[in-house]
Amino acid sequence: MLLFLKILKAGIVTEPLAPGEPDVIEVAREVETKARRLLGRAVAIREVDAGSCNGCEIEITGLTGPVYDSERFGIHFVASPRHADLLLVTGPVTRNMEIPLLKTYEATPDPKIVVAVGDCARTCGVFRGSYAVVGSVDAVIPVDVFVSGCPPEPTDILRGILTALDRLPKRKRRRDGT
Amino acid sequence: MDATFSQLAMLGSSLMLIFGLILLWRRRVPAYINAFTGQSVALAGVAGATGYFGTESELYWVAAFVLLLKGLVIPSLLRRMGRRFGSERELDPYVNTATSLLLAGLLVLFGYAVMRPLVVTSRLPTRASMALAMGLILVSLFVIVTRKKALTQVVGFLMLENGIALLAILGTYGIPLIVELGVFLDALLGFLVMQIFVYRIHETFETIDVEQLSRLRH
Amino acid sequence: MAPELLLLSVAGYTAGALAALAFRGMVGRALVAAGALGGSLATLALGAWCLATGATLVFAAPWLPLTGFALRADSLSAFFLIVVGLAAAAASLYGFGYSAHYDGRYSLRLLGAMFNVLLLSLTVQVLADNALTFLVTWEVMSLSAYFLVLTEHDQAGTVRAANWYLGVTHAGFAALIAAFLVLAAGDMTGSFAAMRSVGLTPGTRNLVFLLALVGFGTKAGVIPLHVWLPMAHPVAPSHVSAVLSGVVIKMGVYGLMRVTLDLLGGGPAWWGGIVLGLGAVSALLGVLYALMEHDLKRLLAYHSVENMGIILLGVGAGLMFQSYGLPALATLGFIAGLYHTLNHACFKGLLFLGAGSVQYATKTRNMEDLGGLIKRMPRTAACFLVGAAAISALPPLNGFASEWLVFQTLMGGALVPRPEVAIGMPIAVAMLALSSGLAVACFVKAFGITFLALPRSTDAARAREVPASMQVGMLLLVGMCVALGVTPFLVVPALSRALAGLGRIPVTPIGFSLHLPFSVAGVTGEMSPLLLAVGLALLGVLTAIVLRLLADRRLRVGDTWGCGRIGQTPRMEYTATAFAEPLRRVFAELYRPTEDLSIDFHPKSKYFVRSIAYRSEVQPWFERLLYTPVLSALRGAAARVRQVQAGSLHLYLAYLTIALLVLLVVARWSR
Amino acid sequence: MTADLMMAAAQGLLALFLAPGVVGLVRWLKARLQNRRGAPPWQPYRELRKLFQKEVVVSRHASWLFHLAPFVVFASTLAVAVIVPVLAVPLLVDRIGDLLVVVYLLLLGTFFLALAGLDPGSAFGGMGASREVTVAALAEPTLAVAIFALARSAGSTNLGEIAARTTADPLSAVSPGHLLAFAALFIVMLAETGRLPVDNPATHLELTMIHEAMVLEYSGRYLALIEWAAALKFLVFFILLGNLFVPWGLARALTLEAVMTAVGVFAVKVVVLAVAVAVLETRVAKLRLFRVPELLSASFVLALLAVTSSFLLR
Repeated sequence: MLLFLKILKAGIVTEPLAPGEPDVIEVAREVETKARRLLGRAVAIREVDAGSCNGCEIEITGLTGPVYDSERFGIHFVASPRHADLLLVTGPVTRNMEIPLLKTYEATPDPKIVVAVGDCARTCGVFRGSYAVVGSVDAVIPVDVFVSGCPPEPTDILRGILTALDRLPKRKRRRDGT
Repeated sequence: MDATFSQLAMLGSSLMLIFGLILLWRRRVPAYINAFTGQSVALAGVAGATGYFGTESELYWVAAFVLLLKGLVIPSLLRRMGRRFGSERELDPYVNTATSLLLAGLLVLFGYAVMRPLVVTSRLPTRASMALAMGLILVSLFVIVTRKKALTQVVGFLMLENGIALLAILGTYGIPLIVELGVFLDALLGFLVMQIFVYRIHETFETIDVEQLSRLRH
Repeated sequence: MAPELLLLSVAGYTAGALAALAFRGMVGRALVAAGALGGSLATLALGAWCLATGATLVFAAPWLPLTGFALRADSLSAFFLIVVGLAAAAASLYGFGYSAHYDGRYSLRLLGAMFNVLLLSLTVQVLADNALTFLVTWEVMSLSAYFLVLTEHDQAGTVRAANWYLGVTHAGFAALIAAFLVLAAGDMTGSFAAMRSVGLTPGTRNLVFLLALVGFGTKAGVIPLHVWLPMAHPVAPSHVSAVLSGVVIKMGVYGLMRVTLDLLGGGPAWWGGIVLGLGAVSALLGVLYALMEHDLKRLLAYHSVENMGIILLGVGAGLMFQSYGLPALATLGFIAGLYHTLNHACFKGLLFLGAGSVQYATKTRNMEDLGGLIKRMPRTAACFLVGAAAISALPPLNGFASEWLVFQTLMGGALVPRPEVAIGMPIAVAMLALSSGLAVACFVKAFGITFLALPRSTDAARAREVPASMQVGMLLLVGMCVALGVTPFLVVPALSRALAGLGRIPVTPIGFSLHLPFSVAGVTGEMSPLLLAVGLALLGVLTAIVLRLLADRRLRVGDTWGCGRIGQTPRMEYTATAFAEPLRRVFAELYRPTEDLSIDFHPKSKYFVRSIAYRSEVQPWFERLLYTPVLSALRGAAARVRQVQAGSLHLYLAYLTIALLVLLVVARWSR
Repeated sequence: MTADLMMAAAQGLLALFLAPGVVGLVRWLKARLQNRRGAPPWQPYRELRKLFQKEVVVSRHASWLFHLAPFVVFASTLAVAVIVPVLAVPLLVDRIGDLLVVVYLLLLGTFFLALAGLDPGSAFGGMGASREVTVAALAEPTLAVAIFALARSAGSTNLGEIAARTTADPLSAVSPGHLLAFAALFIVMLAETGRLPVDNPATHLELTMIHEAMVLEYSGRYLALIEWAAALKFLVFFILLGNLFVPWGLARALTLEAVMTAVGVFAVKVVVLAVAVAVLETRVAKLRLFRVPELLSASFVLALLAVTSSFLLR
């Protein structure tokens, strides 16, 4: 009982679309329309941690929380790349994660998009030159969009997803990955 | 009229039985206490209904008394005890949960078989529910036998008492109020004695696991 | 026509048996199979003929020693002839191909001859019309089965299994002799007709029933008399296993129905209650032990115990309702039992043949070494899949039709105005439901681990599809599984006739018409497996068509998803043991598993493991609690008896003389 | 006759196309209870549409069974949806199958899905299959005894018959036997359709999965079929709970008015049950796998008590 009283008192904490930061709203709106057009407004994301420091993961987790609530745009995270439309890759690609990343990419059915999140994913960040690091994400799999930031805010990640969705129809033929 | 009463009595008794089964399913003391409270409220309801349909005005008093004593006083005392030993869960009973539940189901069936002759010969509209009351008594006994923590056993005892009261109300439409009162006071007294014992057990063994009592033999 | 058919079938089996002794190699196998096939088809035709026309075949040979030989085919015999004929036909076809790999290793002569003798004895068994015929054929059946079990005599465990089988069977046989002696009540002809009319006291009738229950129960593998079954059936050649599990154990059901229904004409309610209770316990425990097996054929053997339980649930409920004066419900119970008997013969026969094909192709029965066979032996896999779905009682196959009838019978039991019955019925229903649910789990395991994913050994990887004759044998039974499943409206009236033809019990003819109303007083429930099957097929095809039209058609082949790990090996797959692990935990109180885990760590760090050995066994506490005391008592007695054995010839002769004198004294002055 | 069959087809289609919406509704309600805005209830339709437009990736170790299973699962669940009384009783299709047929048809789907889980040889699939069949097997006795209780009071196992008899005797709907059977069936529903506290439908952690682990290998249109069938199974249980235990509002005759009423009442029942599931899922945590048998044995005891009390009230 107490639990439900508390739920009632808290109300909906998701940031509404109308007021609030103009940035978020704009991005969110765009995601909404783009996603609707391209994937029937249902985007399944598989997150791959290719060797990140987990800073980006914390921000990504924020996406699913009550405040950003990515689910309202039809964006949700799934347990298997077989179910996914979009790969969200974080961190520099370490040697141990190179093949798993590639395999994840292969396991994802077409049409698929890759969004690399965080500075490390593009430049390897402080890990550059380490013996354990293969390189940036695009050295292993084709990346559609990079999201910069260390770590990027959930808003930026949303924007990245949006941009990637934007690119989808232009890429007719894809490298099969095999 | 009788049909409705019969249904209501069945409903109340079934509810009480289910509250009894919660003791076997849950592992935390607050859940036990809530179950007991719910059961007592249901008992009060049955008593009230019997008073209304059987036109026994004394039963209203019984209902009120049950509500007050078992629905309020004893649960609050129990909660106070529970707060003190609340962290002790019923983790490792002698018979595991799934088996306990199945056995309890069989006990209820057994209660049904035992009460069958009475149910057949009786003309009371409450006759069907008496089998459930018997089932509740058997289940409560089962709880007392198989559970290790003193608090669980206390709640089991109280439920046993509820079962007996239910049987008395259904079977006789309430024994005279004064006897009923005596029984309640007895129960309260018994409860207080047990409470003291539980505190003593806890002081001596730092636990309320009654299995420890076997150490007293040495 | 009937006598000719009987003659034909006897001739077929005899020819097959003689051919086995006379010819070797390919020709021998072909002739054995031809003889057995001809005989079993004639058996099948005889059964169908008798059941269809209601004709009663009587054949007697009183000139034979003692009481003479007497055969009589009534409707119940006719039904069991059909069961024998069906399973035997498939098994003999299959046996032609299967026994090829025995050539040169084991005695094909013995195998072929004994197989035909077994089929002959089965055919005669259900026709027996006096005690002597019945008992002699019973013994021939048991002994030929014993020799067949011994075929692979050099394999570990075979001899032990055969000995267990022989011991338990003979204990049962002793009970049967006693039962018939009591039943005959001094009538030395031992004819069944005389037994039907003799009026026994209730106490004697109870004694006969209990003796018959023990005797037939050992044959049927009812728990706790089942111990020999999961040992003996797996070690026999697979087509023989199919006959043993499909037909031979059914003789227990036949005998029980013959004695209690026909000869005794029904009994008090507790007879039915005991049979029902044994059935429920056998059904549940049978499947529970099956779950823990990873020897494919042993798993199937335990399922035979389960299915005998289901059959007995039907028969027991029938007996019980009959004594409560509910003939319609009783008929339904018997029909359910008989239906399941027929169905079990088909799907269990099929499954044993399938398991045999697996063994033929991979040389192993251990599921932990199998896997991936669906790609290497697609037809065997498809056949086994049908059998697995049928035994799991999945609609619209035959297992479902008969289990549905058993369920309906038991639910009808709520009508009986006795509290113990009213309490017992829901529990029986629950046990049946649990066992059928567990059967699904068990056959997902059996099929999934054996046929799917990657092969777990090189033998499994090298497997090839089996020869055509074996496939035909399996296909025959696949066809029967489907046909029996969708046509209860034909089968149920036929079974109703089989019971009514007995003429000993009040039987209400029960119809099960295509367009559905199926009702007995108190039980109403309707279903139409045929429409269901058509509907399912239609919906499936429709879905496929719609999908083809509207959905994306791209398909790409990739690796199995395993979180991106490199490569996929069979060691990553779920094993049979792992698959059953959750259920083993749930029923730990029953299994009391012993576990033994030893890990060999790397000497430098315990984070690196060199090898892990895990061993877990389920305690067979039946054997320990029930059989060990009996056996040790027997041994003790034997030791005591040995004291009389001194090795002196004179002493033995003295024993003989004393025995003779005592007998003469008894014979002279006993009256 | 024709109207009858058309009605059957119509209610089957209604169930089929309503099912994803019901799952979406529960998700939306849960989102609201988590103080989120959430995806609208029609979100599952979008997901299905997207999945139908995607490519299928199949493991190289999978066999024909992997391709067959989605169709078997879908067809068997759809067959159940045709049999159960959604809007009107009694219909002719009622006689194709009774409650036992419903239970075993659902089991047919489980059987094939579990096999498909084992087919690609992934450990996750094996784990999911093993757990799914365990839960399904343990739920079986409860289902059977609950059916026994229903059949006992209605005198039939046929769905239309049960609904019709309960309507005729309104008092029996509040009888303890009825309520207990309802509770038992509700728990079984949670177990069979993979809801909390038995299985978390939104989990991403393979080790805690039951249903989800079996279908990890599926993608594209196959996944769409399986997800749709799962949603339909969920709705089928809603229909059983709503229309067998509270059969009021079902159309007794095929008039427009009666059918429209039935649609309205049916919608109310579905919403009420969806709210109940959503609230329950917010309130309880997932049980450890080995406490699930305890939950199921509790539901079995409830069903057993239901039968007992139906004997008592005779």
